[in-house]
Amino acid sequence: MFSRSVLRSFTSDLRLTAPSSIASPFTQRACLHQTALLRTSQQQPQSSTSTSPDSPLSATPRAQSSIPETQTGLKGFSSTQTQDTPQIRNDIPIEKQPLPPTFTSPIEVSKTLMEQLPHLAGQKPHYVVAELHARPFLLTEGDHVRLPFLMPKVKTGDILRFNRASAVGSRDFTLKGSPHVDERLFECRVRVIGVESEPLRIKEKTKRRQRHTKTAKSKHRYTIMRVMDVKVKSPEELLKEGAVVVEDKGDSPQVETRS
Amino acid sequence: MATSLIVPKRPFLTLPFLLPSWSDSLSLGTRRYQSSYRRTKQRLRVKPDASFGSSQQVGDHIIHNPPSSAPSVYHTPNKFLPSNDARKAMRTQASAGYNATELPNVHKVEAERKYHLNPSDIEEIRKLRLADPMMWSRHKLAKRFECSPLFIAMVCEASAEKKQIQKQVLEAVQSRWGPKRRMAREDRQLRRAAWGRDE
Amino acid sequence: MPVQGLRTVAAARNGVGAFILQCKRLDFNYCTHGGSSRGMLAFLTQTLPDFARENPQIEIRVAPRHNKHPVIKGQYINGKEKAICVRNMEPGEILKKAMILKDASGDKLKRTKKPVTSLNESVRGIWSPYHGDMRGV
Amino acid sequence: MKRLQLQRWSSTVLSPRARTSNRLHQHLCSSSLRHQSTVAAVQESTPELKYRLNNAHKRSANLQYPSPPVNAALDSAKLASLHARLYLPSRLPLQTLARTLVDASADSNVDFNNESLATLGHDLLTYYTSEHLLCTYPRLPLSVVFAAMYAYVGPKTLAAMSKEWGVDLATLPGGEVDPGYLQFKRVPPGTVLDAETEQNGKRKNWRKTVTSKVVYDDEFGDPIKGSSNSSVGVPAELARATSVRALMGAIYLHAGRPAAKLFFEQHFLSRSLNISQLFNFSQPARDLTRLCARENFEKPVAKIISETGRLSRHPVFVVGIFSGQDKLGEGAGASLLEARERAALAALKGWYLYSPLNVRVPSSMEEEGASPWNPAHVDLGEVIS
Repeated sequence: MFSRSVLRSFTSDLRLTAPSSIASPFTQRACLHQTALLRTSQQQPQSSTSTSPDSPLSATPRAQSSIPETQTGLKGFSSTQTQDTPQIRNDIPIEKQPLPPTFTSPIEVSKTLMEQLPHLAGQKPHYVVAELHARPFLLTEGDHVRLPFLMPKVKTGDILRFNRASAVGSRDFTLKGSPHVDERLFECRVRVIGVESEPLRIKEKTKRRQRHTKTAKSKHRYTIMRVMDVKVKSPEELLKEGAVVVEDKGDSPQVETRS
Repeated sequence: MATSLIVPKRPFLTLPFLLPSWSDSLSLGTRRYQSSYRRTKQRLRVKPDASFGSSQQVGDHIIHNPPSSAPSVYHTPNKFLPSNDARKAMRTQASAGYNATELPNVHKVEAERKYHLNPSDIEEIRKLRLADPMMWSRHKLAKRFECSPLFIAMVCEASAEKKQIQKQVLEAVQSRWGPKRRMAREDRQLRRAAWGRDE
Repeated sequence: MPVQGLRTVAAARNGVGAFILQCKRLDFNYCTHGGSSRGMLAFLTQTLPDFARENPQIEIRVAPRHNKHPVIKGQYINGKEKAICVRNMEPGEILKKAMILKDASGDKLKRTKKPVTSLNESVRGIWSPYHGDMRGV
Repeated sequence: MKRLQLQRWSSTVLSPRARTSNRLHQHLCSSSLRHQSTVAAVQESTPELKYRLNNAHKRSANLQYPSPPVNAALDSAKLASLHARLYLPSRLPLQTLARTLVDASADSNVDFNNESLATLGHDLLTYYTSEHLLCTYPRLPLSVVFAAMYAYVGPKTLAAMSKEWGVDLATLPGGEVDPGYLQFKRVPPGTVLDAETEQNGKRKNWRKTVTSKVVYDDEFGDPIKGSSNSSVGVPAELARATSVRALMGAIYLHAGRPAAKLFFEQHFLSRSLNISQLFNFSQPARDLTRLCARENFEKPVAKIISETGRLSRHPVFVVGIFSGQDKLGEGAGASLLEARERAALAALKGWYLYSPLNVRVPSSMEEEGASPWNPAHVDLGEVIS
C-alpha cells in the first residue's frame, strides 16, 4: 500500500536540498539492486514499494559530501523506478490492492476541512491508522512495527511511505476519510529495519490407529519496521503544493461536537 | 456531591454490559456451567464510540472528539498560552461541561484576611514565645492574636531549648513504634515524595 | 529549590533518524579438504566480493576451519552471535543464509502477538471513568 | 557572514598524508584493499603471502608507538565497516576516524589522540542541544534544562550510543592494535572514582542556587572537574563518550557545518525523551500560586470535579485547579491532598512545557535560502519561591 508519490517527494527533496548526498559506492549499490528488482518484478507487485537501497540517504539527506555528478545517476534511477505502476486486479478485494496514483488533478480540499485543519495540525503528537493489506495499524512516531508477514521486494534500510490511512488524528481531533484519507494530506514514513523470525513451531500431527506421528514445522519470517514520522500537513503547505479549496458538498454539519 | 450529578449521557439500553445477557439465561437449562470466558467476553463487547463508526459524509473531514482520559501535560492550558500564539484564538469555544463556580471547593472557604496586627503586636508575640515557650504555643498565640498558627510561625521562631525538648518528645514517641507502624510511616513519606515526580 | 531535574538517558530509536545495521561482522569458515565445503569455496570466490561490496557496513572475515563443516557466523551489535551451518549447500543457498544473518537484529527469537510496540505515551490518553462522556443533569 | 574555510583546516588534521583532492577515491581504495586482504586469503597466492609477511613485520614495528600509526587505518576492516555503518561523509577520511578512537589516556600526544576533536565536538553537541531545548520548550526551568541536556548528550547517553554503533573496546592500547578498536587505558580495579567529589564537598555548601550553576558549572549543572589524571586511566564510559564527541568534531572539521548538524539530528535528536518525566517538584501548590501572582492571573483554587468512594477504603478524587473560570490542571488521587498536589503539578507542567508552533532554531539560519528569522519565544523564567 505504498505509492509512487514517495519517489516524487524523494526527488523533490533532493532537488530542494542541494547536497545530492549519495557517494558513488551507494549509487553502484542502487543499480545492482535495481536490476535485481526489475528481474523479479515481471508479475505486478501487490504492494508497490519504493525499494531503493539508498533511500535512507535520499529521504532525509545523510551527512554526506556534496558531489554534483551523482545527481544525474539518481534521476535515471528514479525514472526507471516509476515504470511499475500498480494496476487494479479483479481477483483481489479492492482494499487489499495498491492504490493507483491519483495525481491527475490537484487535491481538492473542502472549505470546512481547511478551516479545521489548523486545529489538527497544531496539536501534537499525531497518530495514524495506516492500513496495510486491509489491516489497520495504529502508529505514532518512533513506533516499532512487526508486520505479520514478510514483505517482498524490500531491503533493509528502505524507506516506505504509507499512503492509505483510515484516520489521522491528534488528541482531540480526528481526520477521517471515507474510507481512506487522501494521501496528500498527511505523511507517514517507515523504515525497514530488518527481518525477524519466530521460534520454530512444531506441531505433532497424529492419526487414529497409526503409530506414526508426523511433525509439521514452521518458522515464519516477519518484516520489522520503524515509523520515522507521522505528520499532518498544515493548510499553508497544502496551498503551496497546489491544493484547491472547494465549497462543501454535503449539508450535514462537519463538526460533531460532543459535550 | 459532584458524583451524584454526573450520569452517563447514553441511555442505559445502549450499554450492553449493564444488562443481563439473554443468551446466558437461555442456555442455563442445557449447560451446566456458564463459561466465564464467554460471559466476560460478552460483557466487554462495548460498541465503539459513534464518532469512530463509518459516517455518512463523503470526502475527508475532521471531527472533534476529545477522549475520555485525563488531560495531557503537553497541552498547554488556554490561559497559559502567550497572547501571540495562534492556538489561543482557536480554542475559544472549548467548554468542559461543568461550570467552575458551581464545583465544590477542596478546602473550606478561608476566613477573610484581616491584616490587623501591627509591629508592636508582633514584638509582643516574639516576647511571649521566647519567655514561656511551653505556655505560649503557636496555637495559643494564634488564638490570642486572632491570626493563623502559620502566621505565628512566619513571625517568630521557637527558642533552642524548646526545639530540643520537642525533638526529645518526638523521639520518645517514635521509640514506641513497632516495625509495622514505622514502615507504614516511611512508606507514606515515600509516597508523598512520589507525588512530586508524578509517579 | 522549587523544581529539580531528574537525570535519565534518552532512549535509542534505531531507524527514526539514522539507521544502523545490527549485523556487525560475518565470519565465513570453510575447510579446504572436506566435500561439504565445496559450495562454500565457490561462494567465497564468486559471490562474496559482490556481497561485501554491497554491504560495506559489515566486517567480513574469512578463515579456514579444518575438518569441520562450513559455518557462517554473524556478530551483532547487542553482543549476540548467530551461526548457521551451510554444509553441502550451493552458493545461492549460502547467499540466502548470509542475507538472513545480515537482516537479523541479533535478538533472541521471540513470539509476539502485538504488531506495534511504542515508547510514546498514548496519543489520546488512557481511558478513565472520571473523564469525558459525562454531563451534569 | 563570511564563510569559514573548513576544508583548509581539515587537511591539517591529516598531517602525514594531506590529500584534499579526492577523498572518495581514497575511500574506494581502502574498501577494495580490505576485500583483497580478507577474501583473497583463500587463494594463498605468493604476492598475497608477501603482503601478509610485510604486514606482520609492520605490526612488530608498530609496537613502539602508544597508538596505531596513521597508515594502519587504511588496512582496518573494522574501521571501514564502522565508517559505512554510520553513513559518515566520504570526505571524512578513515585516518581521522581512527584518531577519534584514540583516547588521551592511551596516547598522550595531542597530535594523535582525540582530545582536541572531542573539545570541538562537545561544544557543538551542547550548542545544538541547548538551542533545540530552549526553542522547543522556552519556559523550561533551568534545572530541567540541565537534566534534559544530560539525557541528550550526557556521558551516559554518549556511551550507550557508542555501544549502539558497535564500537568495541581494546583491552590494552598499543601501536599493534587494530585501529577499529577504541583505545584507552583502563582504570585499575579498586580505584576510587569519586575521590574528587569528596574534596569538593566543602565548596558545594555555599553554592546552592541554580544561577551559580550557570556561571560556574558545566552544561549539565555539575561542578567542573580539573584535568583528570589520565595516567591512572579512564572509565570505559568516559572514553566512549569522548570518542563520540570527537567524531562529531571530526565531521564538522572535514564535512562542514551542514553535515555535522545533520549527524546531530539523526543520531542525537532522534532519541526519545519524555521531558515531562524530568520534573521533581517539592511544593507545587505554592509555586503555582506564585506563578499566578506573577502573571496577574486570578488566585488558583482547587475544586473537586468528581469523586467516588469517599467513605470507602479506596476513594478517588479528581481535583481541578481553576483560575477564575479557566482550568489550569487536573489530578486524581486517593486523598484530597494528593489530588490537589497532583493537579497543581499538572498545571505547573502545563506552564513549563509550553511549546510554540513551527519551532525554528537559530542555526537553521545558516542554511542556504532560509526564510527570514522570526524571533523565538523568550520567557520570563522559572518561578522562584
